[in-house]
Amino acid sequence: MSAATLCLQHFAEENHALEDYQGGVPRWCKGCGDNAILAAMQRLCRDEGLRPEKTVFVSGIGCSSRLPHYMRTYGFHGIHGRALPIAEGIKLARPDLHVFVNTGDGDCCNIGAAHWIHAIRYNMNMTVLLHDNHIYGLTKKQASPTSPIGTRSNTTPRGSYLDALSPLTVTLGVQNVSFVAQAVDWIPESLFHILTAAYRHRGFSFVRILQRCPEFVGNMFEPWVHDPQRMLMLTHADGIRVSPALQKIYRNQLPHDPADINRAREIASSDDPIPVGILYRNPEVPCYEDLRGAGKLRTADQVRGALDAELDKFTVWPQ
Amino acid sequence: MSAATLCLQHFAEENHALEDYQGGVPRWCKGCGDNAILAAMQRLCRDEGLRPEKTVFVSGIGCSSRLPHYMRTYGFHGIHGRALPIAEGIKLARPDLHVFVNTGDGDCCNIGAAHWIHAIRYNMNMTVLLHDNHIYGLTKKQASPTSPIGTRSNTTPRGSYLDALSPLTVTLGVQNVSFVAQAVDWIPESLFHILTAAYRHRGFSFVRILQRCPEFVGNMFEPWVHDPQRMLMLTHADGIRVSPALQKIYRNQLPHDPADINRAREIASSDDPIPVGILYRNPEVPCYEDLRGAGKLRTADQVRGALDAELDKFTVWPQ
Amino acid sequence: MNAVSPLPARAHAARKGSVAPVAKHLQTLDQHVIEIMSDSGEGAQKCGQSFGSIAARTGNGVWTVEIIPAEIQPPARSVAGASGNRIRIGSHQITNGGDEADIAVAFNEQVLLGRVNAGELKPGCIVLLENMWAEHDDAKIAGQYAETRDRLVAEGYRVYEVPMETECRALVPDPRKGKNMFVLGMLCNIYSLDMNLARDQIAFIFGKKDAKVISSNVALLEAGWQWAESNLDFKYRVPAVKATVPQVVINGNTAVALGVLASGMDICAMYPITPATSASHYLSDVFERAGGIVHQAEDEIAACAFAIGASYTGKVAVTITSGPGYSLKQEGLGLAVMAEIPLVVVNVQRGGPSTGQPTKVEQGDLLTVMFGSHGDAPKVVMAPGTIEDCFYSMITARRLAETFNMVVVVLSDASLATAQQPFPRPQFSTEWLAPPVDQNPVPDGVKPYDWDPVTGLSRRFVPGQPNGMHTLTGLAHDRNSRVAYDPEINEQGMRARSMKLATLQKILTPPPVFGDREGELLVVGWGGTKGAIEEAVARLRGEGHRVSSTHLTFLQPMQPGIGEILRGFRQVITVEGNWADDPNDPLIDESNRRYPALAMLLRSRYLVDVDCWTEVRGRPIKPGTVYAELRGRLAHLETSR
Amino acid sequence: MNAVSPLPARAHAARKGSVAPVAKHLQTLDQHVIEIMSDSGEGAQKCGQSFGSIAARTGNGVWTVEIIPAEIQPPARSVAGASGNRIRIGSHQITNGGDEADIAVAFNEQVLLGRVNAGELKPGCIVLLENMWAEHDDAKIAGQYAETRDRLVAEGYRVYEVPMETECRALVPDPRKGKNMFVLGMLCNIYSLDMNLARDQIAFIFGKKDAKVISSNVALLEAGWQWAESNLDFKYRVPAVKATVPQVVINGNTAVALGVLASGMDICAMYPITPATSASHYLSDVFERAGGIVHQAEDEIAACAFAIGASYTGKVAVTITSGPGYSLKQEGLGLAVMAEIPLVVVNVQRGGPSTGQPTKVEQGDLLTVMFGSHGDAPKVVMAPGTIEDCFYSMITARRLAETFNMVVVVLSDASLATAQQPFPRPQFSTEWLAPPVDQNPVPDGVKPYDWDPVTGLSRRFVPGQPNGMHTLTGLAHDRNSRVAYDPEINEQGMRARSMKLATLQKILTPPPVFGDREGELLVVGWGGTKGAIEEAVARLRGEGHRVSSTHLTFLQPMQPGIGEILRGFRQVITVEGNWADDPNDPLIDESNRRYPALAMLLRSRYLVDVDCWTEVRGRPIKPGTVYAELRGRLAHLETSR
Ligand SMILES: Cc1ncc(C[n+]2csc(CCOP(=O)(O)OP(=O)(O)O)c2C)c(N)n1
Ligand SMILES: Cc1ncc(C[n+]2csc(CCOP(=O)(O)OP(=O)(O)O)c2C)c(N)n1
Ligand code: SF4
Ligand code: SF4
Ligand SMILES: [Mg+2]
Ligand SMILES: [Mg+2]
Repeated sequence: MSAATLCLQHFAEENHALEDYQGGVPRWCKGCGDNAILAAMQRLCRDEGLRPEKTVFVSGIGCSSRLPHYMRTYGFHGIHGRALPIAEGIKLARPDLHVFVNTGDGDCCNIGAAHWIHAIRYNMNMTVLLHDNHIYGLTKKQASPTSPIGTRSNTTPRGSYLDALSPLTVTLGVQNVSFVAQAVDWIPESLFHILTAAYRHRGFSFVRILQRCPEFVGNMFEPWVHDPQRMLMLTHADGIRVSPALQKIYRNQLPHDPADINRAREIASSDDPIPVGILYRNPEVPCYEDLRGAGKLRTADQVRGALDAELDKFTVWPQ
Repeated sequence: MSAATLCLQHFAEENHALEDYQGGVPRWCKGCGDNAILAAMQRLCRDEGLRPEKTVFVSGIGCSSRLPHYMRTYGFHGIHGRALPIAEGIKLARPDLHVFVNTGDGDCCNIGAAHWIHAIRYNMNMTVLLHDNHIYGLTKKQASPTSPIGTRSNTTPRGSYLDALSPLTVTLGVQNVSFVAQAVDWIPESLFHILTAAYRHRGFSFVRILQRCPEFVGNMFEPWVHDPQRMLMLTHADGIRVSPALQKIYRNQLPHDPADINRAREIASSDDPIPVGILYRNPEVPCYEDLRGAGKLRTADQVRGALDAELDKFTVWPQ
Repeated sequence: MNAVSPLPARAHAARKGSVAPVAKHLQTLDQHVIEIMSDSGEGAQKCGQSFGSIAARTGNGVWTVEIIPAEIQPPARSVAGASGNRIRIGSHQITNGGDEADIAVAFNEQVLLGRVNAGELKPGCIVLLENMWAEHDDAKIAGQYAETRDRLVAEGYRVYEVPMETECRALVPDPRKGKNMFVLGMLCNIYSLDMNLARDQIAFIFGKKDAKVISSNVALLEAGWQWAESNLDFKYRVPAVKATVPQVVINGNTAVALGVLASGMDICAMYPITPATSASHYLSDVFERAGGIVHQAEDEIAACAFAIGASYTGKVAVTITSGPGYSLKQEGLGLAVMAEIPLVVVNVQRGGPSTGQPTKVEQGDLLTVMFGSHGDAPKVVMAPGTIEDCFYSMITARRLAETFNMVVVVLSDASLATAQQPFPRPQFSTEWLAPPVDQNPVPDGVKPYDWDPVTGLSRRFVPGQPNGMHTLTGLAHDRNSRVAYDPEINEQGMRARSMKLATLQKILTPPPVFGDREGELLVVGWGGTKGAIEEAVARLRGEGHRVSSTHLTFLQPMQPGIGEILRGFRQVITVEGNWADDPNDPLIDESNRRYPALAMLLRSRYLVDVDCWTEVRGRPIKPGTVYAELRGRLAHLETSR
Repeated sequence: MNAVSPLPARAHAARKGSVAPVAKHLQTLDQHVIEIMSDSGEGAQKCGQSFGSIAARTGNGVWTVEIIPAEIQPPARSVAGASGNRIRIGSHQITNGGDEADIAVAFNEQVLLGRVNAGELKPGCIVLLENMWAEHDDAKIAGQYAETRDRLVAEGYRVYEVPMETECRALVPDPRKGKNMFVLGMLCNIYSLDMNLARDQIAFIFGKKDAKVISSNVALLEAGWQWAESNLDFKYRVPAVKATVPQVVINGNTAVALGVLASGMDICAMYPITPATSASHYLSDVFERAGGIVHQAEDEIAACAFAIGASYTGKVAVTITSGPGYSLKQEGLGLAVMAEIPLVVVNVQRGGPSTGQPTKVEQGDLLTVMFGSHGDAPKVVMAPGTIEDCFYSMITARRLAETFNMVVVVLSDASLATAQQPFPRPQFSTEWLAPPVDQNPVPDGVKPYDWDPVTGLSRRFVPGQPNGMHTLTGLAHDRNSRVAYDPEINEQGMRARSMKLATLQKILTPPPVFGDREGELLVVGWGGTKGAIEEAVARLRGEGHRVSSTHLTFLQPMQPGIGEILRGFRQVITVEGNWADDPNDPLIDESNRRYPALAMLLRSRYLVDVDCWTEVRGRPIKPGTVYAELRGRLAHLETSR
């Protein structure tokens, strides 16, 4: 057995601790919701036993896109808006890797919007975390497409002009959508469960996470944080588990079958109360990497064979 | 009265003939559905009495994007995927102009997808014609996002891998959507009426036109062309008029209130039979150019005043 | 038969079946250029390519170029609609499409006119013209035909009217589908080619169809041969030297695609764009069989990012595009440079700027690929000069990308893309492939960017390798790949990325000089103009002029030894297919003249007063044009001695 | 009071209230550099800017620069968290941020350390350090404080411990919010500034708040003044010459924004990106009042296309970005060039490549803007050298764009973006505005691209003009804007677009030479390094060296007369803030050395052996660094004479 194989076995058997997934010290602001997302991710990696060297966090640019630096896995902190196509390239080349994507509301829904639409359609097996703080954090407070109308920012000093874009309804409008959920940073337990469900779904799992940015829009989610009744917990046997403890706090619950896309679209269309849980799941949608036969072994002989077969066609002399 | 004003009056009074809107000789293939779209547009311009010099056709790149060259109005044949932001710039700078956009399924739904999503959200008053032939025409037959699964093309010689993207459901998933319709090139009368309704709607009117490309996907729409029963005419008092003649041919009709977005999404989700008509219309969505106060007159005095007011703040000596 | 008046040929047509022998002039040729034009869909392409293949099998040098109409379905019988092939054959290796055509075959007079107007036919050139239009029902068409024919005759062309339709109708129900094989037969006769090879060729191209198709096409072929034998008063022989090793005939884009396959790359991410797409078409067809995947992305930005993601995981990916797509990839490429992810990018240049001339030839993107991404983003830039180069440069590019963890751009162009040329059949070697992706644990203490202090090189490690976990970033970073804004660290990273180019440059060899190493005039070229330049130089050298040329394969870094080469000549000019201001333009002087890309780079590096001659006429630069330009310069130099 | 040992100051703090007079050294200074650092949110920025304003009102030359932490909310008391201001004041015009600081005021010792480590403090520099940490409850903090203080003292800094917290607590409940005004008072005392001006300044900045806020801040100010008066043993005077015309103090990005307003442009399409965005922030705030609109697009590509659409309709629009955004706009800009749509693009350069160093200074994008779009896409490229230039270059850019129907790129950078400098208050002129959009009918026979045979210029017509209907395209086109693939037409269009640059070049004047027109050494610069270069040159000239400099405002086309200037000197070097290989690096020689942008352009155009000195340290180039470099070169030149 080669050293490499031995080593892989060794790792496969190992149990990991939370610390094994902790990278650099997070440099987000105090109270930033990204911290809760990071914690949930580290916990997920540990609980699902993901091998750090087989796990890649891909991101664009933004506060949220710093997350990979704080994991002790492989990470790819890319360029603004392009996390998804980078992640797709990774997954197609190496379906054996666990791929997570961290992206912001600007990163995903503005500059990256074309990739977003198409990533849903490709339905590759990866988990996408939309850190939706309704603002541009890293560039210091400009309106994002998810900013509610009237948001005062540096580029909209008299308030933003348009109704917010709902990442949920847009996602649900795309063919091949296979998993859509919504979570909030301030209910860590539900966040963790939703992310776990997303990770376990084989396909493109899109989780919009409402994320607080105390630095620039401190009051954005306060009414909901402080009033559990303005949260709407989606419940269903096929949905995620809402613990008894949470059930007591969040009593506003709605049974919703994640298989029902029409209902999912309706639920997604309203944002007060904030629905939390799985809006839609369809495990039947095939993954692009499977359709394309990704990850096939490719030997020198295969290359030689294919090349020679082609050259045969074009050889003029001697034939 | 200045020469210019006189001249404007002169033009305003004029009645235009079809020829007044006919530009260069179309260079599309025989049987190309773009010809029908062009004819409908020229008729619309005439019937609505659009002044050619106040009308701009904006396009990206593709067979369909050649349309502006065949109009005798102003035209802007832009670059691939960017017709919408160009058109937005035109409209914001000059709300007095009539703006039409011609774009292809590749142009709009692939490379231009981010702009498409955001154009819907801006809801500027323009009419957008998506020439959806389910293929890349100009570059000679590659799969487009609207190609049905299994489409054989030069990049998918063994058939395309993914279910087609529906431009209708995606559009209906975006906040601020205000007008969505579907037409087909082979029912010119209905095409004309739908385009007219789109033009008359104040806002972003998105018309997906199923357009035949005999050159590369000759059979794509044949089953529907030949079987009127596979067409589903949407009827409603607030919808478009289906003439008695058409009613006789297209007997498969569905009453649909264009105000009902949930129903619109459901109708949009199925593509056989092909729904034809207005799926959704909401005249209440404000237009971005209005929200931004576009087209305000701006005098030298205003500029001077604003500049001086600002300079006052920064003047250190003498104050 | 009187070639000047069209009448006798028509008379022949009337005398169909009679095979009175004609007096033949058998002429031995060094090279010849043939054009075959039809409306699109009439098969002139297939005819031309088959003719090229037969000539190549015979052992002739061959270069074929497609004549492509700008529209997809141009109107029939239209000047802009010429679709077809230009074939140049020779008794020696042929490296370019040559000058004006010696023989033009046309299925109607309008497509012919297009080529006449474009100046593509030699004065007095032989014209073989389908004569069915003469008696067309539509008087307008008949009139157009007569008018054009008479004009051509008046202008001195040797017009032969050929009853293609009539002859073919005798054999097949729809002559429109058969004329091209009839013409092939004619050409085989004219150029004294072996009809057995021609029959084999037909069997090969219709191989998948049934025997009936093949035999009816062979009948057409033979009819064409017979018609020419009986009716034409000329015949040529282009001596051939059979190659000793197997030869393949492919175009530049196919060569790129096969190079991708042969290089061991297995992911190609692309977005369609003319004239690059056919490479991806071909790959889409053949790649999967060897485990490769062509991903058609939603746009070029995504294609670039996708390829970067794929490369990041251990094997080099490729993205193929043309000018506008390249412009869109600029930002993504900067990321690959910064994060030192190996990547191969093919830019099949077309006419610019903007959408420009999508199907036309230009070399306008050299500076774009060198400097287009913001900040200092050093990449390797290579330019194949031949079809064969197109193949091998992919293998080299993959290896350089991997060795240096760099972006390697291969600059092909529209002239190479569709031109075909025989070259020795590549013999696959496992060395062309990269070693398998390393998944071994990273030894302790090794850092993701352990820049070698001299070369700037570092080993990269990839997902799956235990102990190698790090986060790659496009931000300035230290050796641990940690974000760092420290002035020293920033300088270190910049230096490392730049030094990799110097390191590569040290292992390159100087470009060969075509001709003597000293003389009056040196021509420097790059990319697809190689054949034309060398042909012009060879001709002038044959006439005794002291002119040489050198052709650069590497544009960044530039090969060593170029300075010495330049200094061996009294005057140096570049010949390029891109824009340069004309010093004779009234407003132009040395303080504002805009030089073309290569001249600018050479002037700057070597401080030699490199002049230039360029053309942006949307078509391959002709050897004769270069010849005339160089001869003028030489005359000036020689008298000013 | 003993400045070397920290103890006396702490003793003073204990003796709070006692105002024993201290012996003062009053020194007259030519210039001084002050840095004020705090955790972000503690107001050092406001303090520094106010100090700069007061000095400017006094008539001093002033240059202020922001010190910005890389993170949004860096941890308190962290080395990387320094937020604040560097202010340089002088008795004459100040054109740059200067060398190492003479005085550093710090609200904690960690932020100070950041600047010490970065080498930003002069050896022996005066340090005014908040001493509250000395007795902090957290022993670790107290220890850090003592250790740093002792280290600084040991390293020879003149450390004064200042009881800011204690002093302020006497006046306000939350001293964290008041310290900055206390420090302002101290500085007014130290630099002998007029306290009435300081009170006015406070009234101005807190103008919108109530009188109580103002009076409490004035009290803090006075306390600071008093404390310094009583406790510090030094005092300076920087002689001031009151300006005769009104002066404004703004930073480069505000200047750009005001320039946009003043130029008559009324649509700005942008997408946020550091360090360009603050210009758009400012415009967003003020533009609407004058009928202008800032459109935040969904990405840079859309912003560019949007601006193109807006410009197309008759008035020039502007798009503002930085490196990565510029890379994304490359394709769109090619369209504007091809279709000859006027457009102004501002690129506030930051550190590259890729995401690079978003907040840091670099001049890395010159070649990117010149060559980055595929094909030949000539644009005008300008680079302001001062804050004032930032303002006026927008007006010039708009006019050039409109006159030549061209894309005009204005290359600012991160150093100009946030630096403030007084300059004469602009006097608005209606000539700055374009004439109203022409909506008159187009005369018969006028074509949309009626290229003038010499200049390449053509009049454009815009939607709304009767009789002018045509379709503009990015494809090659003829004078009627019809798609055309004709070789001649393509050449004509290319030529026209290129000739416009030559035409512009003819009306430009040669760049002024700073110093004599002949000598040993000439320094050529561009953009934001102007002040530093000229200061270094002036100093060397003062020492008798034969060195001059010239600074280029136009990079494309280059101004006339540059060749003559270069040839007046024995050696020419460029000083630039971008990468250049070091000739002393072991692998580097003349055949592979990569030159920086301007050097490359000058070498190529003038065939002069232009050398270079560059730095990519992410911060403004210091006059002292340039001085040292030049002096070394001069020594070498002078001995090698
Ligand atoms: C091409 C490009 N354009 C713009 C930027 C500047 N930029 C960095 S992050 C960002 C947006 C951040 O907002 P979001 O995606 O919502 O992330 P957040 O910081 O809120 O987590 C922008 C515009 C960039 N880095 N690159
Ligand atoms: C940036 C860029 N990428 C690619 C192309 C090549 N291209 C031209 S049109 C087109 C797609 C055409 O398809 P579609 O938009 O569906 O239009 P159609 O021709 O079918 O009407 C492509 C890929 C281009 N011109 N520019
Ligand atoms: S700015 Fe907002 S999103 Fe960014 S780190 Fe701070 S709190 Fe989080
Ligand atoms: S290729 Fe298709 S879409 Fe294009 S012109 Fe021809 S038929 Fe129409
Ligand atoms: Mg955000
Ligand atoms: Mg299409």
